[in-house]
Amino acid sequence: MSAATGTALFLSDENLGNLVAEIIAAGRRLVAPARDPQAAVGGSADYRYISSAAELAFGDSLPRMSLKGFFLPQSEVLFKWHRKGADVEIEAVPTEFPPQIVLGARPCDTAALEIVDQVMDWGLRDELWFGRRNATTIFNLSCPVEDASCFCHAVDLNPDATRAADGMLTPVPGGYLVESCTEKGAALVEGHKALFESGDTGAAAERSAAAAQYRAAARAKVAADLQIDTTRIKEWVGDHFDDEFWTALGPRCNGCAACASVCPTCHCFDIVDEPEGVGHGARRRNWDTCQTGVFTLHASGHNPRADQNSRFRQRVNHKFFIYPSRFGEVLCTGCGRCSRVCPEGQDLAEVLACIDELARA
Amino acid sequence: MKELRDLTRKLLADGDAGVVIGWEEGRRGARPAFITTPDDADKLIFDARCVHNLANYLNPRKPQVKALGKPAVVVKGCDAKAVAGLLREAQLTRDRVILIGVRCGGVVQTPEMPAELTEATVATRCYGCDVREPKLVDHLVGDARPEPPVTAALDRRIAELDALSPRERWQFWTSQLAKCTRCHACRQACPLCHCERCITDKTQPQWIESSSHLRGNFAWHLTRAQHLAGRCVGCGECERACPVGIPLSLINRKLQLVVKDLFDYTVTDDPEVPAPIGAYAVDDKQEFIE
Amino acid sequence: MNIYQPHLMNVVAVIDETPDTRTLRLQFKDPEVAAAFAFKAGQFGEYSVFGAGESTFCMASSPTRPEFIEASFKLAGKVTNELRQLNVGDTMGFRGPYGNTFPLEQWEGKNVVFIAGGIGLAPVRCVIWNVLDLRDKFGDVTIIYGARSVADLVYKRELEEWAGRSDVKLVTTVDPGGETPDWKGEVGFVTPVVEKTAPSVDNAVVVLCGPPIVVKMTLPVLAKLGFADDQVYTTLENRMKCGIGKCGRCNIGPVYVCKDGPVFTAAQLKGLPAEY
Amino acid sequence: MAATDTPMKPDGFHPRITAFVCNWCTYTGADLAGTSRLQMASNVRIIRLPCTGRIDHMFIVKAFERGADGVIVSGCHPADCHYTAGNYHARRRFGVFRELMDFMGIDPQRVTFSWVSASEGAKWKDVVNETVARVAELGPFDAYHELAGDTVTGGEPAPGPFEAASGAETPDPLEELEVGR
Repeated sequence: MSAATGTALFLSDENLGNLVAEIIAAGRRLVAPARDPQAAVGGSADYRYISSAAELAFGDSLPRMSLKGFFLPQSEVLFKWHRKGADVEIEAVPTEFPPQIVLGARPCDTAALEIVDQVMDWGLRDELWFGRRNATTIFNLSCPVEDASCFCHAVDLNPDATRAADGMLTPVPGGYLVESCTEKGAALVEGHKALFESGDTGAAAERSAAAAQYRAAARAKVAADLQIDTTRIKEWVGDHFDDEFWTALGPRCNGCAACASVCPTCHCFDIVDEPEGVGHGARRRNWDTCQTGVFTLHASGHNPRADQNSRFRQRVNHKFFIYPSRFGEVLCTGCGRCSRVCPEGQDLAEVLACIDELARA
Repeated sequence: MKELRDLTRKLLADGDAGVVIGWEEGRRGARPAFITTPDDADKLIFDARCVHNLANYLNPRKPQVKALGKPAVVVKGCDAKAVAGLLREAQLTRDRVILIGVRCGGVVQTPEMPAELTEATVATRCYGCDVREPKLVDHLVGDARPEPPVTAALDRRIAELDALSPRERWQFWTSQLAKCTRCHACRQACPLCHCERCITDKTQPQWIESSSHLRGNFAWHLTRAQHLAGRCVGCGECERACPVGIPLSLINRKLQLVVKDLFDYTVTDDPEVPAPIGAYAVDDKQEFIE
Repeated sequence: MNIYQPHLMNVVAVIDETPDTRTLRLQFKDPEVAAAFAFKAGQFGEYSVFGAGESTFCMASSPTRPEFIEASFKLAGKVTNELRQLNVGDTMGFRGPYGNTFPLEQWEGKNVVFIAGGIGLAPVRCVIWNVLDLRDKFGDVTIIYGARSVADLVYKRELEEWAGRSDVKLVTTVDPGGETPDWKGEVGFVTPVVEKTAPSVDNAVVVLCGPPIVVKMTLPVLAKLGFADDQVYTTLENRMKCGIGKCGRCNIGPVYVCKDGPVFTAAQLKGLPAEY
Repeated sequence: MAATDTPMKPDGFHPRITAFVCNWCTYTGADLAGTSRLQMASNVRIIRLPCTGRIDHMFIVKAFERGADGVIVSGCHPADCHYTAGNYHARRRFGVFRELMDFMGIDPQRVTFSWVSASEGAKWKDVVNETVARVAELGPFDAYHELAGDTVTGGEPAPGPFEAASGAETPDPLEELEVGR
């Protein structure tokens, strides 16, 4: 269900580098999958602010962390305060942000933003989130599909989805087929149009065939795994809060919450005050997670979720029952990061398959 | 393998153990298994992919594991050191746990890797391993395995860092710790991080800021390392759990070397030997004190 | 607008209720904010001490007295500890009001029974004054209030005032052992006192608030007395950070205490998992 | 204490030094230095604790967080501890922590550990003056003070997830090395 509508243009590998250079020369911030120059383990890519095309790592594996940190930073200042005698002055933070461009986002990471938009717009609108959302133009990279832990197809996405994206790049021999699907995306292409080859040359048909083949292969790859029905799962999870299924899953989980860190849709946060010396300080919002004991701990010492069974259950509940009940869609884009990162081999895809099995029975 | 499975069946059938904690085949390699019925004993496996330190599940602050009954835990030599740590620190009494030792010939770095041990795949902790046959056990299973290939990569990296100036080391660690999201996976994965309430979760006073800016991250990682000095068994679970790839083993290993140098102490699987921090000698080195 | 940025308020009065419970009376610094501010009984706010953080308390004052808001809190954690250090004239922060309300309009003409334990009287007090300030619109008013000991009874002057009113029936009780030689009220836990007092079911609604144990013990007694589940209202508190449905920690199953609550009927509670 | 010969760099840098001292020996020794009218740098803020055994490594971290350029930790000589062994325990912990700081890139020259007895007013003077001079030479510890950065950045975008909040350039000192790869 690729929604890319604009005419497909061609961007050669060389011109991708020129595009990066032009964007940076124009003083705009550019985010792309890039290698950590000091990565301790392997050569995994992360979404990073880059300063040259040499840093691009489009061909690498799925970035270790999702894109969410560029919209909900792992720690951000909500405001600063200054004490003046008995009085307090508040120094506000801006809710408007300078433009930034993301090149090569995976479709699951981009779609997650629109899913999280719903809670950020629920009742009071979170302008810090939407300020960054509005300031960002995102071009996806049509995904080659990582491994058997990917299951985007099972949550109404696919490897070439353009949900929440402004455009998409599809790898073809010698470069990328570029489609824009919003005005923002079209504006980016228009701004650098000398770099893009129009679709009516002789090679165009070949390229679109290559792109179609690439996408079909990715779809086939991901579709080979995990057949579930999220509606069925939602119903089962909603009806089986006290099922012993959860007690069987909890012990393996050590509560490390790495899953929530890497998850593109986990958005829960903590709010803390931090003095910066005497008489002034900042209130910050930090990533937080339902997998820790202190998350729900009352000041009285009472904890509604006293063990890991209930915390893991909450994670699955929030994603596959609570969020769909509230907002009509699951809080998951099937990126599979949680399964890959779990040090104890807890595997969300497997858990979902089990639930689906139970629900079918 | 048969020995391990038969023993598991017997322990569960006789009611000696409520749960046998070992390893099973998961979708992404070996993973911890909680066997509660004799029928499931055949799920258990043991090979070089069984990297997890299962002593973590003996942490008394895990009600969901306690609920399964008296645990029998499969331990490699390095895991037994962690169990000894828990015994030493009165988190566990010896009669409350059954320890099934496995003879180990080294493990790979992550459970997804193929079980073949090469210099490139072997876990850094296996270098210089002195407990390939765990002693602190009730049962010992498996055949002796060949020595793993040697990798001194960790010590080599430490030597490289030591050779830099403080300023260069500072730059290295700021770039590493900037990635930290303060998920505290390193703490949760650590079998020796068993505090009722971690210092970083305490707010009165708030010694360690919970924000993941570098100031909070430095306070956390300095404290984590300091609190594990002389206690860390070097299992590397913290580094493996870290979702952003901070090389925590460098710090832990460095402090192992420091503790060895200062107090001539090497972490042991004998729970009767006191840990170096908390003990002292009248003639400890003090050249650094004016 | 940054929804996490609080309004500034002045502490205009500090009232010690018990050795560990205190009420702060607050006024907005900005007259425009004060003029625009309105809330209804049952809602809550996020109160902040700059440097310590935010804490969630129900409005303890009545919307019928809009010149100030009051928050009563018991010493429990970092923020309440810092709140206790505040004096008259100090500045603190407030975000709100958030959450749903008691449907007072629907209760007009009905008898209202208030049941509270300990600090649980704070949110109930808001409703009590709201009802008493519009006394003609409601039927009989019964208040059953218990605390661990005489010293732990909050709003002592108001308890005296209510006791002296002919249009209020007040029953106070303290836990066995918590009474003083001159204690004239009941001795016993709230639940048996409710059973003994046996307020009439007819044309009545109940507002129940207290520690989870009081709520869990009293609900069956009310059912036994004949109260239907939709006649009984309670107000819940779970740990919150944002108060506006985003931070993700106050949910009980699919229900967010900050958005769908804090006011729930007993009928609603029955449909929820016991994660509170 | 007399505020005379404060070691200063030409740019007028006065290092801020926090001293954590034990109640029984060093505090009394520092008091003696004062009552003896010994001239010493006035840059040191003393925090008195019952024993060096009570001094946690987090005190040092917090001092740096809140603006200290250097730290002094001082207590009773071995065998003199009022509580018999507090200083022995402290010696072990700080022996390790000093190495840890060094490894993490915090110059251990910023932290002085010393034994100063109640009668050693003159030694306290020396410890203070030497520490202040050494830290003055090292310069302000901005690297630590600015770790959290002034994160209210006006029109600037907030830092991305993999950038230091301070936005500081972190050149790669290890480019030539195999470290951390």
